[in-house]
Amino acid sequence: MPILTLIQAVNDGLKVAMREDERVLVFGEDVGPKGGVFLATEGLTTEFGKQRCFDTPLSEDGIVGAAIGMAANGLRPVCEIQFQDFIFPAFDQIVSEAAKLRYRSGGQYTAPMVIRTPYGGGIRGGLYHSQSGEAYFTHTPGLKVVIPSTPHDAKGLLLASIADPDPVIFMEPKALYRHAKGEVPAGHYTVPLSTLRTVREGEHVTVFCYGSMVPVVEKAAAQAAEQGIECHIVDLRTLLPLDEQGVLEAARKTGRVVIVHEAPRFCGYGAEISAMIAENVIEYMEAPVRRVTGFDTPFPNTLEHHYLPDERRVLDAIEEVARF
Amino acid sequence: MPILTLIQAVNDGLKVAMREDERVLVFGEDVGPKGGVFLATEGLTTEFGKQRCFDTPLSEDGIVGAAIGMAANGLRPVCEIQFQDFIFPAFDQIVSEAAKLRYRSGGQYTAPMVIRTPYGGGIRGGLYHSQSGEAYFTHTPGLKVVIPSTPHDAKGLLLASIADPDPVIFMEPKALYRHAKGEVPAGHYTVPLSTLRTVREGEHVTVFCYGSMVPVVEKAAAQAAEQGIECHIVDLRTLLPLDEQGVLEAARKTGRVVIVHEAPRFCGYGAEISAMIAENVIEYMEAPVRRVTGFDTPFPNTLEHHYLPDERRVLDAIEEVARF
Amino acid sequence: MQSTQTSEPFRVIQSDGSVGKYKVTLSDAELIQCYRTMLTVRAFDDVCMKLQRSGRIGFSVPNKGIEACQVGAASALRNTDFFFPSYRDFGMALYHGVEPVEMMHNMFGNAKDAARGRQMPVHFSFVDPIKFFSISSPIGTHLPQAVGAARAYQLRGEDHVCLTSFGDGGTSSLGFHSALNFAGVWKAPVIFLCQNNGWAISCPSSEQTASDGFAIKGVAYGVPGVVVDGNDVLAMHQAVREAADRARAGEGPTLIEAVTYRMGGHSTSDDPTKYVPKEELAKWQERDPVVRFQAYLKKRGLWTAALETEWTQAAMERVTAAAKTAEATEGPGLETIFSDVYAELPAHLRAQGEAAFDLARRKGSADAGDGAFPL
Amino acid sequence: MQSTQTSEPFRVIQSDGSVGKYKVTLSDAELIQCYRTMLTVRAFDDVCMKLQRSGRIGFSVPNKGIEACQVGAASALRNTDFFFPSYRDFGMALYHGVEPVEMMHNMFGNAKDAARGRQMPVHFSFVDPIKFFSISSPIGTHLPQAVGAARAYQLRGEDHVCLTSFGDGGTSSLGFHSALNFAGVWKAPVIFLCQNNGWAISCPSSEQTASDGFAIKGVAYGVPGVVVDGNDVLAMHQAVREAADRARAGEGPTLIEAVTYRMGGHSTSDDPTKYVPKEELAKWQERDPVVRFQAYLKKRGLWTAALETEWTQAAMERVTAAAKTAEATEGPGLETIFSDVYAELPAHLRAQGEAAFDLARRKGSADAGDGAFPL
Ligand SMILES: Cc1ncc(C[n+]2csc(CCOP(=O)(O)OP(=O)(O)O)c2C)c(N)n1
Ligand SMILES: Cc1ncc(C[n+]2csc(CCOP(=O)(O)OP(=O)(O)O)c2C)c(N)n1
Ligand SMILES: [Mg+2]
Ligand SMILES: [Mg+2]
Repeated sequence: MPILTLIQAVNDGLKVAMREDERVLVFGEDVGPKGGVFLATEGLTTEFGKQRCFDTPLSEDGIVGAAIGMAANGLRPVCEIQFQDFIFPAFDQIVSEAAKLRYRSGGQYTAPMVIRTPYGGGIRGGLYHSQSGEAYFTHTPGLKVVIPSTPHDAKGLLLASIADPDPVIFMEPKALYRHAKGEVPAGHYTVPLSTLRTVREGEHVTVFCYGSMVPVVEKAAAQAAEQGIECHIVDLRTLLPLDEQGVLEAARKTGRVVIVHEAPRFCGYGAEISAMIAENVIEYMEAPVRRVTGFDTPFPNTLEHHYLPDERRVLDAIEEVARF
Repeated sequence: MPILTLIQAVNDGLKVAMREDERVLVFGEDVGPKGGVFLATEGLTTEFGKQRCFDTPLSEDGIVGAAIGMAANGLRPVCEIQFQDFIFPAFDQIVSEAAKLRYRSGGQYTAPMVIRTPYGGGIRGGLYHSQSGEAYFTHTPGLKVVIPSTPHDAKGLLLASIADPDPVIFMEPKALYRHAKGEVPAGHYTVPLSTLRTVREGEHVTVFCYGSMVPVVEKAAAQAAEQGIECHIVDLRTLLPLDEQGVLEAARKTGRVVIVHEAPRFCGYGAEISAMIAENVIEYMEAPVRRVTGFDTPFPNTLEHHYLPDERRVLDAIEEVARF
Repeated sequence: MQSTQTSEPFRVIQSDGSVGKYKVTLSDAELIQCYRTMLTVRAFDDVCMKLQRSGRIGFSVPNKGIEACQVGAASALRNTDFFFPSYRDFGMALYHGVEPVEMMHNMFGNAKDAARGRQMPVHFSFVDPIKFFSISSPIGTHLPQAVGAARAYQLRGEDHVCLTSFGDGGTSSLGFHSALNFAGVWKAPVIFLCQNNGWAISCPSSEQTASDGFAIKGVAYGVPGVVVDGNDVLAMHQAVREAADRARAGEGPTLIEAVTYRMGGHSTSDDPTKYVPKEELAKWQERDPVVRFQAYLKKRGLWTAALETEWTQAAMERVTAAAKTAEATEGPGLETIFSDVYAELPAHLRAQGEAAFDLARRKGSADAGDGAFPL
Repeated sequence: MQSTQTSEPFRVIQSDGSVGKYKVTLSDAELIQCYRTMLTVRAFDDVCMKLQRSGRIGFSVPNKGIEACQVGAASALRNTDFFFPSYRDFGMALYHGVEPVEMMHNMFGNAKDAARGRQMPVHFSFVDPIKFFSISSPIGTHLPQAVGAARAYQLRGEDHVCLTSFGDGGTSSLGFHSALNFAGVWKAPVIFLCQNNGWAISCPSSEQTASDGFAIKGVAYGVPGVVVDGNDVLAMHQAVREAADRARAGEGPTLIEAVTYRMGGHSTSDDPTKYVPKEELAKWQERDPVVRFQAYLKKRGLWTAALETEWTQAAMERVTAAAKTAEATEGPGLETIFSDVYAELPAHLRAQGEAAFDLARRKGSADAGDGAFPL
């Protein structure tokens, strides 16, 4: 099987989808001849022509709004928002429109579409090229929110998202674009949405994470193992709709939980995981449920390595919870 | 002391602020001659003239964007978004700009401004005149988020918000606009931000709530008391920055916690309260931390009374937690 | 063909009902269909106003004054075209054969409403007999959606067009800007119909923008703009037909400004006497679009006082019967809160639905029934 | 005074350096200040490119080709006016006396940077000696902010103006639409400067919109539009001065389209050879704004080859020294992550800051020091 980086896997996934289904089209800012600022769409215009992969004017509202109309009229748009930080001009189209169209029309009109967008820190992008806005979307019923952490999952989840009958926000961990490498099957395959991935089995501490934090947690877990603490790592992959039973089982298994994400803590996605546990399996908990997250500040530039949860911080939480 | 409704208290608060400080100005859609669709701004154009209370074109992006520029240039804008459901076109200005201006300029530029907006259900407003979007804002560092539940607090918190050096999202529970009545001191007074209000003392179950849910919780608590369950009710009032110590103390006091809000549960504000408890005082918890919230669906119209947490649902959770 | 507010809007029917040299292409049957649809819109308004005032429905939106815009525009399109309407456009659906009872199901928010009572009244959605896109409350969001749908036609080489309708206030929205810009660049087969009815709730058109009318805004996007007398069915028909012809021929979008007037309040919640100058209203009352069209039909020999009575009564009866049927239809089941969020019900919504039914069983509930969660 | 792309942009300096009948009002000192600022912008670009290529800074944005826009515009305003710039405008700040070292502190993101290294490079913020509003990455958000600030001047009866600058791509943003509309309605004292430099990253101006250039977009808002040769310092000066005069006289906003060209990549991360046609670049290289201004200065007797060498070297030395100083300045302290989120540090941020310091103490950290949380 070929070894691809995460960004190559995304590119491959787009090509497979476009070859298989002529309703699929790709558009956004700079996705055409330039191939996207991260090269996710490289070669698409050449292979599929300007009708199926093209640049748009600089308007995220227009990109998402048009995608909704295309989706409602028989196409399968996969649009790109250049950085997740720039998705907010399209926020109304996403939360008021794409998310609610099926509900408000009783299924007469629907929006099967994918919004791909790179998220997260680690590239010295400062306030506006680093954010992790997943919680804005996971609080919005009607949306699906998917975040891969490996090349294999990136392609498989992307193909599942494109095939999905509902709108999917597909957030790509840009810090892993070139750093995550792995085997990726050629051609079509899917990783079903709303399934968890057990990254590592262990009986002492359960760690929930996703996207860019997965390799950080893996490294911390390796260090914890040296001290005899075995971590059970769960990559959530689909944040909404979440496999809640799977999460609760994994939490119950060890009774000790750490949740890791880049986004600010306050009302971040980790709060939901923790609340779910406190609501359903609190009696199995043998330690406080710890969150290791970005700070409740905007995203800084020079000091981003302090802002982002790293092995040190994750390990510290694992140790604390294990020893409680 | 005069008895005012919540909407009258807001109106009074605006007048007091405008009389005291000529930098204060009010604008938005239909806030001028019409006095706002809920009459929050009635009489302001007459008293203060068209320069200080005026209508704008139909653009929330323009309203909030202009407010930021005014605030950065020495004014104290208090703008209105007609329904919280229509704040999303301004989302970029709020989360990318108002929230981050102080941080990104090291305090050289700031945005002392208030965005007033009615939120919540109970007026048969369906999907788009009923939403409770507080969690979108409380996940955004740099913003303050305030929600009053009584006429007294509405005026006092509004005056504190207008005086505050940072941007405040001031969400008004429209279901209580005319239903909440109470004594409101004349003239200037403030209720400090980031302070909790203990609505009722009790030793069995702690209930956290805010805005429109406060009277619902009070009624449920009265019924619980008939069964011998005494509730300790906390009105959070300022959701961000929250008095976290106060929350943890109130949770610890009874060891049994119910959290109530209208917004959808998944990644809602209640998740943060629960996570905070699970992280800091889990060892004092004697029962699961229960959330009573809107469902994880868009807001329905005909069946809104089922969607909104009511006394039945709140009481059920109180009983369950008390008997655990 | 660019024109501005200061120039005269395109008009066909003069106040005496004459049409000068204009060659009317609509058949007698179509003309009568236009007129009777306008009467049905009025009947619908009247009935809804009464239903609202008597507390039987929560809300409605009057159309008085703008019936010609809706009906004239609809008459120029095919029933295979795609409508992206605002909340003040349902005359378009009526013209193409949507039954008033379908609308009344929405007004009452009952189980037969397409949206199962989830939307506020006046937020219709139809797929049959025409594609009338689900109406949203946020202003302007449907404009880029119409452009996207139009682009789909373009890509598939189909000759359908999209028509999207919005108010003077809507031109300030974000969607207007993105939609016109994208449509211009893509040469998408879409018609932008701006119904300048003088007001956006209490904000007069003159304070909505400093531009010289609204049609001229097309210049900013390379989209031709035309100003039409919105109280003139035939002028509306002509303008929309030309725009549709252009669109089908691959010549791209058109922005039509229909100059008209909202003769009632913004909605049943609004009191326009607080802000609408009396003289202004009086002036527009003289330009009533129904009266004007009547004059033309009379000249053409299609209208008599007797027919008027017959048609008015028929419209009233049709709408009243529709309201009766809708009012008698049962409300949506509790399970409709949870369905249609996604194509498939996810586990967390199943759990929430089951809990809701369980609570209703245990604690009773006015209208939830006591069955099990059926989804 | 409306003009479109198809008409010729307003120009003063011909390619041979002559200005025909145009009466230059800038003094010799001001003209030299303009020219030397342009050279400083180039020096800054060169130094930053080298710093970026050698990995000492992360990012920078080239200005080659658009120096005249920035400097000509700035020279027409007072240092009491308010600038709302984009990331390709810092020549305006340089012209008004902001020191290169202040900028370099930002490029290195160090402790002396106004934003304490929180922003990416090129995202400046200055309050002194001019108000140069904190630059944001999201495109177009600063436009309505400039309008709000202008309205504040208007309300207080002050005669300052706001200038906001943005690209051709920026005209498609939401902020452009709201800002021009509000400014038109309010007659706000604001100047909209659209620097049409041919590209928005890889999207050519011709695909950004179907309108006939960008100045014409003002028509949609009742805002006068003018097209100016953006590679001509004096034309830029004249257009902005007229707009400022109008604004100060209460006559409202102006939209200026400066037709210019981005001769480099979008940023140091971009490879323009992938999408910029070679011939197009070559054509614009012949219209280099520095060369054109030089020709004028030479004619006027203000420029010699010796002066050029002196000025270029001085600029280079000034910028190089600034970079040295900035590079030698220590990085921001860990506590700067937590400060300036609010005017006062809230309890939860204090707790997070203390935990960060505590962890650094316990587990060590490259650059956090081992002190206590100082806030
Ligand atoms: C984004 C948004 N902001 C505000 C509102 C509240 N609102 C509803 S209708 C309306 C006025 C619309 O005026 P116009 O576009 O002229 O349409 P008309 O009602 O006159 O047909 C406003 C402000 C809304 N629905 N959506
Ligand atoms: C809202 C938003 N969307 C996308 C981007 C990414 N982006 C940064 S610069 C740019 C192009 C801007 O082009 P233009 O406005 O012409 O300015 P120029 O760079 O040519 O000076 C884009 C798309 C952004 N910064 N903000
Ligand atoms: Mg209107
Ligand atoms: Mg450009």
